[in-house]
Amino acid sequence: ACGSKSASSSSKQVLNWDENAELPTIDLSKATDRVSFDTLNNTNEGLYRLGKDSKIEPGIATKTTVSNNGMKYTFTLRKNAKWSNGDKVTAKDFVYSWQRTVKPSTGSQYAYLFSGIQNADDITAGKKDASTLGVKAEGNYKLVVTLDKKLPYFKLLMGFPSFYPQSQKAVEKYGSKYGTASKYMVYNGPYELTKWTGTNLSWTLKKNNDYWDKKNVKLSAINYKVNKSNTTAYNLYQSGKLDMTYLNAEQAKQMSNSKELVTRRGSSTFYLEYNQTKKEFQNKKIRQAISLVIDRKQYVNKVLGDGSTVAKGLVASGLSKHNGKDFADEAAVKDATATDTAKAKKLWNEGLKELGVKELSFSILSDDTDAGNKTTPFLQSQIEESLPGAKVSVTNVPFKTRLDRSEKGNFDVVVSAWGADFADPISFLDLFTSDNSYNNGKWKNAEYDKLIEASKTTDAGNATKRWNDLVQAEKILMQDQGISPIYQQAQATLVKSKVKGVIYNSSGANYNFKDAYIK
Amino acid sequence: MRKYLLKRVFYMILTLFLVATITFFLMKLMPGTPYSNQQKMTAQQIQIMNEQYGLNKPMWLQYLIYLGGMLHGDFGVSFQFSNQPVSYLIASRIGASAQLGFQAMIFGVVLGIIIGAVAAVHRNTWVDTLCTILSIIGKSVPNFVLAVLLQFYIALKLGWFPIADWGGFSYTVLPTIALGVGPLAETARFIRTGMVDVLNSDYIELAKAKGLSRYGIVYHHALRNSLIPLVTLIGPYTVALMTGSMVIENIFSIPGIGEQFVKSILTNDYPTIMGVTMLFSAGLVAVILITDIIYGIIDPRIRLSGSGD
Amino acid sequence: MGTMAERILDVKNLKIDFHTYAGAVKAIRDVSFHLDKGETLAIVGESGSGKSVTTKSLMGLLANNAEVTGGSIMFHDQDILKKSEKEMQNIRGKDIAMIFQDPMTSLDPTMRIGQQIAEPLIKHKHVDKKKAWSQALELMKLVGITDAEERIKNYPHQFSGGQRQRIVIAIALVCYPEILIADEPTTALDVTIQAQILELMKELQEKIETSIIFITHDLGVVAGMADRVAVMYAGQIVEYGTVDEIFFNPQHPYTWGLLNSMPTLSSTKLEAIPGTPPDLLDPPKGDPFVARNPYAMKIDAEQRPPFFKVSETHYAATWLLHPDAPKVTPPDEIVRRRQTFKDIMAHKAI
Amino acid sequence: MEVGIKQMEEKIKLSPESFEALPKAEELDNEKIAAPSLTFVQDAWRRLKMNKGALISLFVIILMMVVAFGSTPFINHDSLVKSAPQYANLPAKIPGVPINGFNGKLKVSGEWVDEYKQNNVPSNKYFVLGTDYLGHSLAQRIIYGTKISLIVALVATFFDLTLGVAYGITSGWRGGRVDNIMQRIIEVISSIPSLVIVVLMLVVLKPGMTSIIAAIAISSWTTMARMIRAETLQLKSQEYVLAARTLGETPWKIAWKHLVPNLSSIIIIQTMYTIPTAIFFEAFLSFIGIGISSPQTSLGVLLNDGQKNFQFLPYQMWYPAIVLCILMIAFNLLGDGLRDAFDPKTRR
Amino acid sequence: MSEKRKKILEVKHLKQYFNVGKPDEVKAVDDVTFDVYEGETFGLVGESGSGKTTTGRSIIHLYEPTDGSILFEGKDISKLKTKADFLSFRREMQMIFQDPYASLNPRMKIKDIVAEGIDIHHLAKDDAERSKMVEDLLETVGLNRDHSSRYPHEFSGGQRQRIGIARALAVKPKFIIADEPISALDVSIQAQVVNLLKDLQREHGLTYLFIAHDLSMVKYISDRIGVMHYGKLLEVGTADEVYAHPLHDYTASLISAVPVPDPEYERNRKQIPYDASIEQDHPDNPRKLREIVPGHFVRCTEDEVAGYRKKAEAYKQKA
Ligand SMILES: Nc1ncnc2c1ncn2[C@@H]1O[C@H](COP(=O)(O)OP(=O)(O)OP(=O)(O)O)[C@@H](O)[C@H]1O
Ligand SMILES: Nc1ncnc2c1ncn2[C@@H]1O[C@H](COP(=O)(O)OP(=O)(O)OP(=O)(O)O)[C@@H](O)[C@H]1O
Ligand SMILES: [Mg+2]
Ligand SMILES: [Mg+2]
Repeated sequence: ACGSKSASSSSKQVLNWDENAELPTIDLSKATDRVSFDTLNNTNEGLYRLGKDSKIEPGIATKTTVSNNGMKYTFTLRKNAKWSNGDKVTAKDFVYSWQRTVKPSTGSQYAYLFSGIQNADDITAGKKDASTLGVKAEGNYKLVVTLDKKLPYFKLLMGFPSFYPQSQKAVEKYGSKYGTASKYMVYNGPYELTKWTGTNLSWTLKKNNDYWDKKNVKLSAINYKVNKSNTTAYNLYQSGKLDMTYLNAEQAKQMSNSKELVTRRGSSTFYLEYNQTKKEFQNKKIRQAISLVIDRKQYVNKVLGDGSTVAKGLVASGLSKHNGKDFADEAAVKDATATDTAKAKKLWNEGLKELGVKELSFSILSDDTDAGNKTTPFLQSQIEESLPGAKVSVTNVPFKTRLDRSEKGNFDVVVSAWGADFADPISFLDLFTSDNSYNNGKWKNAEYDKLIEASKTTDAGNATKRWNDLVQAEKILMQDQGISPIYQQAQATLVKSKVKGVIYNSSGANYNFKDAYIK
Repeated sequence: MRKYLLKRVFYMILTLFLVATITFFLMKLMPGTPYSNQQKMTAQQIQIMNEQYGLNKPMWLQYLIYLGGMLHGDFGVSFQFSNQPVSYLIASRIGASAQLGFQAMIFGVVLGIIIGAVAAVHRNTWVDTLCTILSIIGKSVPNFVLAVLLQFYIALKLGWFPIADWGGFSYTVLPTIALGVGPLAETARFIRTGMVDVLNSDYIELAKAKGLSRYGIVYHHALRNSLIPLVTLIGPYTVALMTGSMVIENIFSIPGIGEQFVKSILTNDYPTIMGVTMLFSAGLVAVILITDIIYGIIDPRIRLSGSGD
Repeated sequence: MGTMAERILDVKNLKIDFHTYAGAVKAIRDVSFHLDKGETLAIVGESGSGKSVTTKSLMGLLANNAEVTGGSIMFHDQDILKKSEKEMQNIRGKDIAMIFQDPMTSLDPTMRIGQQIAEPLIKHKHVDKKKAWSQALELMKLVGITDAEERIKNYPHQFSGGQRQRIVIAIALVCYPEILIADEPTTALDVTIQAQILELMKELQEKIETSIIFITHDLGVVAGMADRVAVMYAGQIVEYGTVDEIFFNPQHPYTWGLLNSMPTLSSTKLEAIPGTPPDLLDPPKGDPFVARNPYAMKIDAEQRPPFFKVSETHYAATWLLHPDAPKVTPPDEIVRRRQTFKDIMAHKAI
Repeated sequence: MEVGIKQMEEKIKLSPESFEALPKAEELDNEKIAAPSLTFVQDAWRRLKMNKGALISLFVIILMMVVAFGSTPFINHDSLVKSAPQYANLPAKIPGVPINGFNGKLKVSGEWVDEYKQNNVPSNKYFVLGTDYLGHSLAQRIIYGTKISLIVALVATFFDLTLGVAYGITSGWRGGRVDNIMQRIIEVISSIPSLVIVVLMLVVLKPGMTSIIAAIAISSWTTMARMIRAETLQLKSQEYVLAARTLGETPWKIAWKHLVPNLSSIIIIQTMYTIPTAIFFEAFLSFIGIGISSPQTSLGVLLNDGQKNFQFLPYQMWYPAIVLCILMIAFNLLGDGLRDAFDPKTRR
Repeated sequence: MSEKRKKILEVKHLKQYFNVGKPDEVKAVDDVTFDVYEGETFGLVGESGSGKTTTGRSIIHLYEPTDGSILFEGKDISKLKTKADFLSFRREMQMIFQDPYASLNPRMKIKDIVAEGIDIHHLAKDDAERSKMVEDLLETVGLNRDHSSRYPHEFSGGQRQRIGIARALAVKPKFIIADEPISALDVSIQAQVVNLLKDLQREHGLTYLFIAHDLSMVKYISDRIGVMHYGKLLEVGTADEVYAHPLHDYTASLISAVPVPDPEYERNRKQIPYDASIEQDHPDNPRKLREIVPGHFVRCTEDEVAGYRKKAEAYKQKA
């Protein structure tokens, strides 16, 4: 009897998790945000699961064969995978799901990830029918995928929720309600979503007893609670109501010595884009001067302090390795993200002279988020203090407004951020090809374009060559300061030490709770 | 009376129509689209989606469709929650806000009446001064500051109430206090002023001359007469509680409509902004109408003379 | 007076100050009067002379900034000034009741009038609500409200000014008080309504056998209502006597002035009292009327006149009555009135 | 009868000259007014002076205004832009004050730690109210924030005084149909939550000061207009207004000479309530994140920043909160005081 | 005799309704006809709400009459078109108000209140003349020169009423409507104001429309009296005639209600009740003012004239 208390508490495998935004949808064709993808990653399962360090672990697929040219994948599916309504998970569910996502009428904002799978681009552009997509079911348990071009990171993609199967029966049964509440969805992952009404601020992931690998799932439930105020979340954590809390920068700084501090390094890079349709920003010296003047170290340590690190370049550190070398280190360029005020001043003055002006005023656009609100004043102060004749105004607007203005070129300098969808440098480097829609600043470099193109075509089969192409490309971008990377974001969290086995990946869906447990 | 009511309802509808019109067209001026990843979508996709959202139609047609939908309680589909009708979003969130607002109103008004009455009865004494100081402080401390303090000291340090979340009654105590202190201070001041006036009036003098006790006078005569005008404050209180709930819900992680409204603003979720705006406006206009009617019912002077313009 | 009536109220040397920002307003300065059972005492005087303050002190209803600086108010054998608030509550409305000036504001707008009339009964006679209401109904009939059964449930705004004043009277009389104080009960009313109300009060006084202190500044009303009259000026009583004595044999120049400024049926010329009353913040040390008195003497400016006895019931505070004072001829109107007085006295003697 | 009345007639012996008629010259001036003449404003001021709370508030407000606006040459764009991240998040330090909380020490997990030492801040460098996350002096920021809050308040007041008063008078004076239409317009404006107006302003104008001010301008004056209208309706039938009409005065002159002066107490009192409301509203907007943008700051922005770290750096919320509260209390107390001083009901 | 005198004001079938067409329509003045001769005082009496004030205000054109016409010196005032005409009308006719506390703007100095008309009509060349005029006016009404820089609240009711009179006099009107100028005053002060009005009339040849509900005072000041009841004019005649020989029951009732400062008289006074229901109008036998004896009119039907004549006769017999 005396041991009952500790026994019950240790046997109570329930996790209380902090969340800072609502869950907008669990329709994986429509999901666009982190919370949705995180949830889907635990309630559903695709061909693979991504384990620690994005290592591929078995999911629905038990065996994978790749054709010699690397353009055709054949997956053998396990027979014991079931939907939560009792149906079996079959290859048809994958075919249905993928076709649904690429169909333009679905309006999936992540359909672009399918680019490279046969006909995917044409289908999303409305040129071909969804049924022509290069994915076929051969019987119930064999899935054949045909590619247009080699995708070296294809297996990683399979671990991303957009590529998970969907039950056609469920989609059709629920119609427009599909994915809008926990009861309007079927699950095939380690957990089932419950208590989510579609608009509420808390929900629970309950262990899925139909899951094929349920014996390895130790948690009985994960309770999510949305706390939009970090202060509140922290208070809840302090009082033991939460097992994890997101920290804002200040809190992170204060908790820097805590044993419970876990800094999740993300694969998001924040960088400045210059509007190169404007004369002053076509001037490389001006761009360089601005970049050189920013004391990034001070920024990440003193201003942010949440474990974010100075960006080495565009591609996030730790995203991708080749022969044991990190891409970010390989591609690093001297001075790309360094601080050198003297040099900056010199370049600035030269730049101004070339432009034939004495002063330069411009505005910096950013989000009105916490970080955004800290970034702009900092940049403003650094630039105005060190660059004579610089007049900086700052504009912080809601995220979507910022996106809109970025896309329309309605800015001088914008603080943009990009997070990798999958753990490959191309996820970043693709952005700055001349015709990429995310290239808001319209930076153009023919050589860069050529290298990226080569990595996708001629060198796609050769890992080393491809690697070198990409390293080369980033170096060009950095030397020209087409963009100025600032920092690589990290998310500081506090996690109770009793919580074990939580897997966090910086790219794709972040959290994987399959193996989590409480000690 | 019926004619008056009809007239008022007509004006109410007219007001809401104008509000809807103004907000609709101003919303359309706002930049941005419902899509957070538009750049990765193909033109085809966007076109199809715009069709689905009805965004490709000419503005006036969108407006008419919107008005038509509104009559059926259809405010369109949220941009933030995919496929979620705004009406559902509002319906699922309004409960908590309404409960919180109601409790805060009751808390503020009841306590405010007591404090105000005590101050008025003991006017120009230290009791009065104390009540006045309390109510001025209550009016002067922003509710979000108060909320943070309550959460930290009362909930976390003392552990008397839950820190946040929405569940049983105990969860509502701190947010109710934080939200209700404004109306409380306002009520206390209002009642005090009103009651001092009433206590100086002739009929109180007559009541004294009848030999009624101080309690009898306050309870039977002064209180009722100073309470009646309080009804007119319910409208402004409603506004205050609507605005206040936005931050209070945020701080106490309460699934309410105010919190959602802020989020909608920050995410350009126009249908939701429109929907909530209409809801707030309708609520406000309705509250004003109802208070006018209540005023007429509880004040015998207006009861019979009927309308008035 | 031959048969001494029972004396129920005796006010002696009452002095009341009000503390204001500008200093102490000496509103009542040494006022004495008495009231006998069943009689009507009228107090006249112009606005601000202290009529209301005097009566409020009888009820113990003085404002917060008031201070009684001297004197006593004997109600039977108890001093009202020494009573506690609780004790006063038991006297108010039961033994001494009051009617106020403005019928439009002296009823609670949100309470049914039945309840308002019943309140004193419930408080003082401890009767239950039903009984109180039925008594209230009777009183409403008594004060001449038609359809009383229906109207008892009405609210004040549904009544005309005259009706309201009747209701106020009903409230005052509901406990059959010994003393009824009527503070300008008709000033806000029309002449026709005023006549009705005065008639009603006279009737009721006979029925209920109450004593009335009637306050007004209208000498016409006094003439119709009073048995005895006290004339107040600037916080003092300057002359008092029976109604005939005051109207037909006035001694104080202020009383002369008052009577002279009223048009009578026959008057062709009005004599106004010039000027305005003195500031009670700093009352003159002599006769307060000195500045407006056409018969003023040096002594008036220096020393306050004592009361000079005119008859057993008639006293006046004016130096003109001092044996050494020169004889003055009062205004024509007064001379005419004195003539009438002689006739009346002669008549009475017969 | 005898009792209580001084019967002294027999006893008084007076010199004969006492009974001489009072000479005309000595006769007191009948119509003379003894009290010194006080104008309405003087009278109100006298009342206000007696109200200690209001007087102190007035002083506080003036002081705050002087400091806030007087700081302009010292605290401006340039000084606000400068950041010193090396001094970030230092607590208050006033040399020579050894009280915890003012000596550069901060309570970190239950112990007072000298943050200045920890961060190797030069010993001659100190911040009286500490610093924020960018190493800005909090004192400087609070002063600037106060200025912004006051500016917002003044603008709201301005619209109250112009638009609100003019609208209210017109509506009340014209009456009838004009009044009806004007009242409907007010109803519509006040039925749109002010937050929506701000959001719309953020779109039409640039985010920041201008749109906040525009939003407050649009929504703030309606209360004033309503009150002025109600009062005008009453004043309209006052006899002195009728007298002016019978003399042939034009409506404009009547409004200016008779209405406005008699509305002045309402105007002043309402203004005193508009000011805190506007300050509050600005703080609220900044708090939810759609207010003033940097390098400008306001009390709301500071509060919002401060509450995020309330557990660790409580001073970052306390100081702006205290200043805001003092400002609010001062305006409220002054408002109350002015109401008591000006309100005719409490006169006499 | 009266025919020879000049009519300064003719009120013809004046109707003044409020809230026309609404459920709460009030016929405040209903078909009222009377004339005022130059230099006389015409008294208007009646109980509260009988429409006296409304009549006065319609005459001075504060209201737009619902029906009927008002001729001032032969000109119909509702037909005044130009601004100048209107201004000159405003100079000729003035008003004194009932409430001495509400009729003076509390925020203006006495000199500005009195000078308001002077300013509007540009009667003073310069400031000095303006001050002089104001001071003269104040002296005319028995106040001190140095009162001009004070504020209304410093004055007593009687003084304020005199200031109101000074304001009206400033534009040198011919005709003054005095709307219960003494009702709110103390008895002892009433005489001051009444005497002042009388003096002014003598000195300046003014014509008064004197409104009151106290018949004794009206009788004292007026040459002729009109009695109003429920918006209708019931009886018109010379003051002595109406007071001594009231023909209409309502007038008799009104007179009987006035208290008289004479205890002897009061002891014997009986109030005569009046029942308004006999005044019901018949459409085919309308009531209107009819002359019973020369200069004495009563509102009655054709058939009732004889009865009233008899009554008048009876009075004469008694005398
Ligand atoms: N609460 C008070 N504070 C200061 N002075 C007061 C107060 N109450 C009365 N007074 C003063 O006392 C004096 C007498 O007032 P009181 O009300 O008795 O006059 P009154 O004779 O009843 O006059 P009225 O005929 O106007 O009613 C006045 O000068 C008045 O200003
Ligand atoms: N502006 C108005 N709107 C509506 N009704 C009005 C208006 N002015 C006056 N009345 C009504 O017209 C009737 C006559 O009012 P008026 O003021 O002329 O009476 P009065 O004889 O002057 O009464 P009093 O002796 O009380 O001054 C009353 O019933 C009054 O309520
Ligand atoms: Mg009195
Ligand atoms: Mg009138």
